[in-house]
Amino acid sequence: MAVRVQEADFDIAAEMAAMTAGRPGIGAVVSFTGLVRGEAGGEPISGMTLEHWPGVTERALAAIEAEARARWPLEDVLIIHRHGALAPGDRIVLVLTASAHRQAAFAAAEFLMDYLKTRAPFWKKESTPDGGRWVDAREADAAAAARWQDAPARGGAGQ
Amino acid sequence: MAVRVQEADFDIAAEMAAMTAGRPGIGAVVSFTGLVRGEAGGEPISGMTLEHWPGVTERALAAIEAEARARWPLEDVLIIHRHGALAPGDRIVLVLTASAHRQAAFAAAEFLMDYLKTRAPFWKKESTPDGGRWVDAREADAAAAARWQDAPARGGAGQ
Amino acid sequence: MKLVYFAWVRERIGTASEEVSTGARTVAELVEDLRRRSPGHALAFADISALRVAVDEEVSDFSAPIEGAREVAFFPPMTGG
Amino acid sequence: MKLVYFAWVRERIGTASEEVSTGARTVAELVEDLRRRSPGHALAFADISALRVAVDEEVSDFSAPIEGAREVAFFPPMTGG
Repeated sequence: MAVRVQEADFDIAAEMAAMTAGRPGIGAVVSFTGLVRGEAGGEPISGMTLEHWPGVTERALAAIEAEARARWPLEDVLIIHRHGALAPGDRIVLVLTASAHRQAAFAAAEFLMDYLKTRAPFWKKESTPDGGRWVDAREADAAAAARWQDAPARGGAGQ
Repeated sequence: MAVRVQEADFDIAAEMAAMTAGRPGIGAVVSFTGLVRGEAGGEPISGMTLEHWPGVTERALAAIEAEARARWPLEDVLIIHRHGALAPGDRIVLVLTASAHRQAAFAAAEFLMDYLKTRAPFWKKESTPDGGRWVDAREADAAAAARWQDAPARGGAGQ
Repeated sequence: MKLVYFAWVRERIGTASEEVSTGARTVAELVEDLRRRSPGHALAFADISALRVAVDEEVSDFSAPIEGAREVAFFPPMTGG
Repeated sequence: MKLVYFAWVRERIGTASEEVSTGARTVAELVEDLRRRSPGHALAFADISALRVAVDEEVSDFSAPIEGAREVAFFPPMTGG
């Protein structure tokens, strides 16, 4: 179990090195990094504030990680999610999945992101020229999360 | 176009920082890192040698990258593939995909890996206690590559 | 009972948490009570289809019973990742 | 015509490339010629279903014509990534 909710930035290379060191069974590592974009809906964004629910957020991330581990043969998983004030280009979230083969690592990383979008208690407020604006949940994210509910786990063929 | 075939190792954090610097449209970066595993089929592996076809390999990777860019709205793509002698735990390949939203970045990274497995002129020889052994192409990899041939590109909803 | 608010619910009500005494038996009845507390509460709870609720830190729905609950949280749909 | 070999094809034949003169009109006819060149060649080309071929650096099949080709490459299926 590796789940961290923090204000600080993270170092993807250091996290990946720590995850894979001394683990000869790992043949594939997939990462997802989410960044604050500089615009949304055609409007410039000068920053973003991420609110979360301390304690409950960590438990939600741990539950999402446990579900990924139950679905795919993963050697390791890491979720780091930042909160607080962020600027365009800043990293928001890191998901790392390690497996013997690439399919499990890819599928689990996508699953984790889809569930993070809809099941982890974070709320985003963007700063725009017109003031602050809470980011609405997206129908597309709900649909992306829903597709896992009747999807069987994919296997571990390939690298 | 960013395709590199090299003996040297690579630094994923440096490559990702170079890719995303000054690109406010990037909201999602997916990486795939392939590592030399320490065992295969239950047997220990003491190393791997990657043979390639200089010149032709680079053109094959560039063609694979161009196909990914034609299929998905990507802000940037990087493929680094090593050749020569590698030890267990060493990095073999890096694929980075950057997009406004996560779906395109994930789909393109999976596509690139499936095509790299079957359409880039590399050949792997593993060192085992019984001597060297050329790695056979996998039926599962051919099937994974084939699934893209009639799959429509997925869109760019979500992060 | 402790009430906890996040994001624009917190902003509209003007506080991140408050203690209330209520005779409400369900979340929906609690919302009816809360709407009368202040104009900010009325605005926050104007459209409950835009809200989500958690009872004792478990996501629930508005018909859920709250008898014996220590804490009820209200917030917009989550937008992590 | 230049012939180029990779992986176990190269190892069985014992060289990474060689020049040959051939009257073969297709890859398949070239393979028939090559099988007679040495025991190593015979071993390398024993089962062409295990082999892939490229004519002038383009992946082709064994029925492809080779008239005018500068280079033919033989190798096992690729295993990149």
